[in-house]
Amino acid sequence: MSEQRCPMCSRPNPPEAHECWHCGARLTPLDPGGSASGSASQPGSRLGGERQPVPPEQDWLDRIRAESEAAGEPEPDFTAEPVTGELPSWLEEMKPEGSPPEAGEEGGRVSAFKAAGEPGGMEAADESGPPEWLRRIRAREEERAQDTGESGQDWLSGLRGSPGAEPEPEDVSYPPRPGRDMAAPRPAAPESRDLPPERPRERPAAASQEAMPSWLRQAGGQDAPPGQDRAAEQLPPSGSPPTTPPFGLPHVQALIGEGGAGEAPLGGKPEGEVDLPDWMDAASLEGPAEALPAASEGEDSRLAPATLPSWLEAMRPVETFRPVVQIQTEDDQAVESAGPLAGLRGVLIAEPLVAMPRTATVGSMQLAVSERQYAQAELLHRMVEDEEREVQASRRARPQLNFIRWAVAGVLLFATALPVLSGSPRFSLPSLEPRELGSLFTLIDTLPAERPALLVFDYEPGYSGELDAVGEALIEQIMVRGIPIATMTTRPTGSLLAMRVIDRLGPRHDYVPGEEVVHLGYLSGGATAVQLFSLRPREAILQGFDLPEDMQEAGITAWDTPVLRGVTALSDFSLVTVITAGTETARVWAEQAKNYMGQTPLVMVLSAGAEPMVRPYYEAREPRVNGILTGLPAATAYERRMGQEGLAAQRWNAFGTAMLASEFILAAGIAYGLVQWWMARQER
Amino acid sequence: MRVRLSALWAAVALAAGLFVLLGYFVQLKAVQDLRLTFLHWAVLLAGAALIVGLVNLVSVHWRKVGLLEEGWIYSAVLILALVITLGLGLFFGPDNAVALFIFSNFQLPVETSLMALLAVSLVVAGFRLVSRRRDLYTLIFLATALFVMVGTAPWPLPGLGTFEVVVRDLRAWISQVWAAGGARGILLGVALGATATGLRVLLGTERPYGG
Amino acid sequence: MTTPELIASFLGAIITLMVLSYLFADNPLFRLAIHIFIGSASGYAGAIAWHNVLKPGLVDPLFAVGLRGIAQPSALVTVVLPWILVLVLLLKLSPRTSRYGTLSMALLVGVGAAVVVGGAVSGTLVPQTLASMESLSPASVAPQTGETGLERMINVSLVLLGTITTLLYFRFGQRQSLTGEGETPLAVISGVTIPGPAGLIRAVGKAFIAVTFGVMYAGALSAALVVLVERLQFLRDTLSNLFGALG
Amino acid sequence: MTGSAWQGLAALAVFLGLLLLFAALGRRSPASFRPIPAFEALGRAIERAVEAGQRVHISLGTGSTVGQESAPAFAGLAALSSIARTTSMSDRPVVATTGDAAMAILARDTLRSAYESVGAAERYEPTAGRLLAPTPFSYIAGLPLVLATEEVAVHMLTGSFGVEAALAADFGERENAFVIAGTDDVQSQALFFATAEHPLIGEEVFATGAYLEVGGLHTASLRTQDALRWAIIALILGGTLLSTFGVLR
Repeated sequence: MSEQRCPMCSRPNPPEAHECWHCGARLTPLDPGGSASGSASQPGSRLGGERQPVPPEQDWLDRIRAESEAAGEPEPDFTAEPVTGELPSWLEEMKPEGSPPEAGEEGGRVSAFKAAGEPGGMEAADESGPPEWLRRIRAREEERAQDTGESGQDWLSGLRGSPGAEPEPEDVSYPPRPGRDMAAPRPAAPESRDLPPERPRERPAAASQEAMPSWLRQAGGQDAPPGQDRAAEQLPPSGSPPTTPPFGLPHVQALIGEGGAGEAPLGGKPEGEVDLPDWMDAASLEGPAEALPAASEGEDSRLAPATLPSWLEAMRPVETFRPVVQIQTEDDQAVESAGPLAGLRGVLIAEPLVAMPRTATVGSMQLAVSERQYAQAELLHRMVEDEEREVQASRRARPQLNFIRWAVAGVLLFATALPVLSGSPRFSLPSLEPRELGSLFTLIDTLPAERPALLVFDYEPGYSGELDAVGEALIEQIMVRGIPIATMTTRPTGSLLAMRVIDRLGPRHDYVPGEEVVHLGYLSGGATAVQLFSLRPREAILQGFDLPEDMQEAGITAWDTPVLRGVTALSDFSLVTVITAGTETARVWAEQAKNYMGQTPLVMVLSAGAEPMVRPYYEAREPRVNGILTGLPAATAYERRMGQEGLAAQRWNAFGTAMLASEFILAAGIAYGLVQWWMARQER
Repeated sequence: MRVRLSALWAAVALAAGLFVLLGYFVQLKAVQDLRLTFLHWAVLLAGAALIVGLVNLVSVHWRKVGLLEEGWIYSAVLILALVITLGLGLFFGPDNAVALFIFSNFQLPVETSLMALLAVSLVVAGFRLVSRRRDLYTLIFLATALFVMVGTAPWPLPGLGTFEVVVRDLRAWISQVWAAGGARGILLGVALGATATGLRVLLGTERPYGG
Repeated sequence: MTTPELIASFLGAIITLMVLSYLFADNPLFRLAIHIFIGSASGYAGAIAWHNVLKPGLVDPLFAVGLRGIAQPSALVTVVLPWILVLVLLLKLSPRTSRYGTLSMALLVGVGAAVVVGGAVSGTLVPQTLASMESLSPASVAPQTGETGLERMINVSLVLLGTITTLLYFRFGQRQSLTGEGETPLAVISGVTIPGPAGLIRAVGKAFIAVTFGVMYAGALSAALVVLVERLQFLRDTLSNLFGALG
Repeated sequence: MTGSAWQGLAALAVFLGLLLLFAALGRRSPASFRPIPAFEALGRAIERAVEAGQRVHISLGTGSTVGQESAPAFAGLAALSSIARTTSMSDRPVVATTGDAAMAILARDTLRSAYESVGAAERYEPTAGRLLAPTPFSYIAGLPLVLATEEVAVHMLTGSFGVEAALAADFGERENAFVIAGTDDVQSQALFFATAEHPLIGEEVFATGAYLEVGGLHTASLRTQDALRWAIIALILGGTLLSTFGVLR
């Protein structure tokens, strides 16, 4: 190891550094006990020099791991893993990539933690008081608590607030910041503080089981056959451990795929990587990870058994993955030879490494350190997150929500219906009109009356309640000027909407279908078709819609009517008006069709929410939209200019009360949320 | 054999896509003609796909009716409405009076009523938002929304002329300048994502058509 | 109001109430209305597809060239190939023959993807990038609104800032310098993390997004409220017409 | 060719070049991406749904396949493929619905090849990819029925929607489903931001494939997008300067 990376900022540091040069974060964990004592002190010698002796300040788990690897690995190729030791090594071992030896190891260790209740488990240790390693953990915890003066939870909140955490004032209901942006974790010990000591001991184990689907759980859990010694040389590998194929989740064929794990149907991955989506893969880590805290929780309660609870066993999805936990008689169980449990019988072991086919480590070696760090940090994150997941699972029924819905609906309906039914309250029409309204009015007023205007009804019928009201005054102005009108649409029901509007307004201004107004109809093909239409209008739409019967009988198409006779291109229209609620539609017309319009102005009649997307086209130095009419207030102003009271004015009062009610409800919601937050804070 | 076929389909997609794509930038007549042809075919195929879709839709509901599954009566109503509208539309054209009647008195009321439901849903969502997602951005979101609404809605208290003017100007400033900046950034980002997605499909690394 | 009109609007009112009943809970009336709606919308879409797409694009050309004309080379593009493609697509009707219809779908997807790419590049990436290059000079004048001077400068700067920070907010990579994610916070003051410059840019970007969304939410809400008003007015009008006719 | 055509072609060429470059580089130096909480939550929600024997529902929106609005649906299809493979053992396989008929066919094809690729061809049901209704509002109206009758626990919206999309998300909330929603339209995104439990903002919807580890060019796509992001910013800043000093225009 030539350098170590800072867990906070990920920058390289000299190997001997204790604090990061760049951000000052602590690089090595605090170890109050100084050098570790006892059993796990000679890994280097046992390796025959293949691996450098573990420095005394390294983690105690690191030593255990070194030892176990030394024992289990016939040809330990530690140099092939340049990243080893850059992180707290217990996390190193929980590598998510599904590298089988490590997975096995991890499974073994976790089972050891979980399985105190089993015959030959950790009962002996329990009876004789806390084991040495547990005491060390506590000591370290206390040391840390004194150091920081914070509760155990705070190391996590520290992490959350660390790199890249956005300044969120409160993080209660958001999912916690994902682990990838967390700094690498501190030593294992503080985690135990996450769980209050009086918590039932079974909980973490059960939680970990619950937290993932059983097929995933299975994959993590099956690597823990009891009765196998950690040291591979002491027992032949032919015992109980299931043979594990060279990828992480061995039995889940469906996940890995028919053609083997490496063959991704939709693309390749680096060699040696399991082609299981990482998000599923990472999840498989949770079980072991969550089980860890149970180990250090305290001595007076029983550890959860390694077997699955029956209710969980009965659960889906498949029974074929049921773990085969074979418990050997005590005599058959080998004696632990190393580590803190040395001398005990039947200690649950790490997977005998020799039994595990190893994948070539080249691929994973080439993975940058970061990949691991993030995965490991994520592991930690998930351990914590599990607490919340249980809460989520029980959160399904939300009767309160229905009450909120009814209350809001009631208030809103009442507020809207009040002026509709009683005629009061009344609001004065807006005295101010939008800046762009005057120029739009002038634009329509100065259009050449001999060329037709094209009205594009590009909205769904659902919006007709709004857009009919907004667009009405403008269409009336066009009709007042006597400009012939052609309509079209790119939506199947648009023609019917056009028909409705024209049928309502046309007779007021003596517009005769076929003479002054004609419907081109539906243009299929969406945005693409708009381009085609812009390029060659006559070829894009062949027929008309709702032509007068005599014209249909005479075989006259819409293009042959007096309205459109002179039109061969978009620029032949005097005006193109797009009435739409969709920002995309508006953009298509502004960006694609405008190029073919020449001097013909393009006007947008918009639903209120679409304005910010279209306005840049209007305000650009070379405007692609020449007029905008949006929202009910602007429509009322337009009607006033026209000297009439139209749909917009009729809806103004009810719109006013509905808006006020909504504002009130939103403000109440903000206040309610903040009060909740404040109260939660106070409670904490 | 399947491998070859799937490569063939990918090649078809790529070839058709290439001409259509080039047509956006190259104004050569041959390219433009090919582009128009492919687009025309695609529109035809989309129309034919709708027929396939409708047949599937009917068959799904037909099966429900046949098996008297829960809610079969609704399925029967759906099929009936579909057949009537389709039949009328096919024989008398989409602009016949009955089609307009059905549209005006069934489709339009349902759609506008759904929009009315949307209004309630949006207000409920706004009410719950702070309790549900308590961060600075949610507060900014809601504060902006509230301010814009105040600036849009009728002014309840008369006689605050200057204040009203300030509020409405500020509203216009926020929605026309601040929002325009954010919207443009989002648009550019979406365009980047869409381009990448389209290119993946074109290159055949993603083949939603199977094969 | 004539009697048929009255009946029609009464039907509309009934179906409106059926849909609005969903406000209280999902119920059979709502489901009935929805099924009628889906049925009629689907039927109408099918009729439109026939009259506006398939008939003029497929059937009419075939009749125009006649069966003999099919053999001509010019009919290959206008008649033969479209027919083949559509017939191949119709194989998708049955699950058994479905996999043989891939040719048409591949073509459709190819064209769709090309439209996506072409539209995004030529419709958004290039024009929006160009449109962002506004002059910051106070002397420039906005063509439509006429704003100039400091006002113009501030507005252009704000749009520029919003565009760039928003764009940066979406950055996916996280290990390089200016992302905010892998960055050390500037300080942590009483529990509040002050992000470094990259984190700050992301925060500003997200704030711009929140403002944009807020404006659009308000717009959509006010649009929906107008529609709600329209529905209630429709109900009122129908009722009063009905009572008028009865009384 | 016009100036803008050249600009477009150049942008396209750069995009394609970078995409292929990153695809080649990707094997040697894998990228790591910022976490998106919504995707992390999605993974867990899917696990839970599988465990509870409930369904994952993917809505591919109402955009036409032959149009720009098909982009998010294509991203949704990639997600569909991935999720179908990972949940192929579930009692209730994933269901995809859409408001575009051609997209429904694509959903079926995607599901079939996904199941075949994991050796679970028998899990494929033709009705798992379906057209609910052919217009935006009728599609939205059909959603509550699917959500209620199919026991949907995860409601994922990745497609093109109009404003009515907010209803689609809200229907999911009413059914107490896990709702994750992303789309291309900015206004609909704003509404998702308010109504969906886990909104995907901006281009995050297009990153679905990369975050669900679909493989292929997805990762390279994100790196390309990042590279071009910088290029665009540089261009905008440069252009603004030139414009300010009167060099441009």
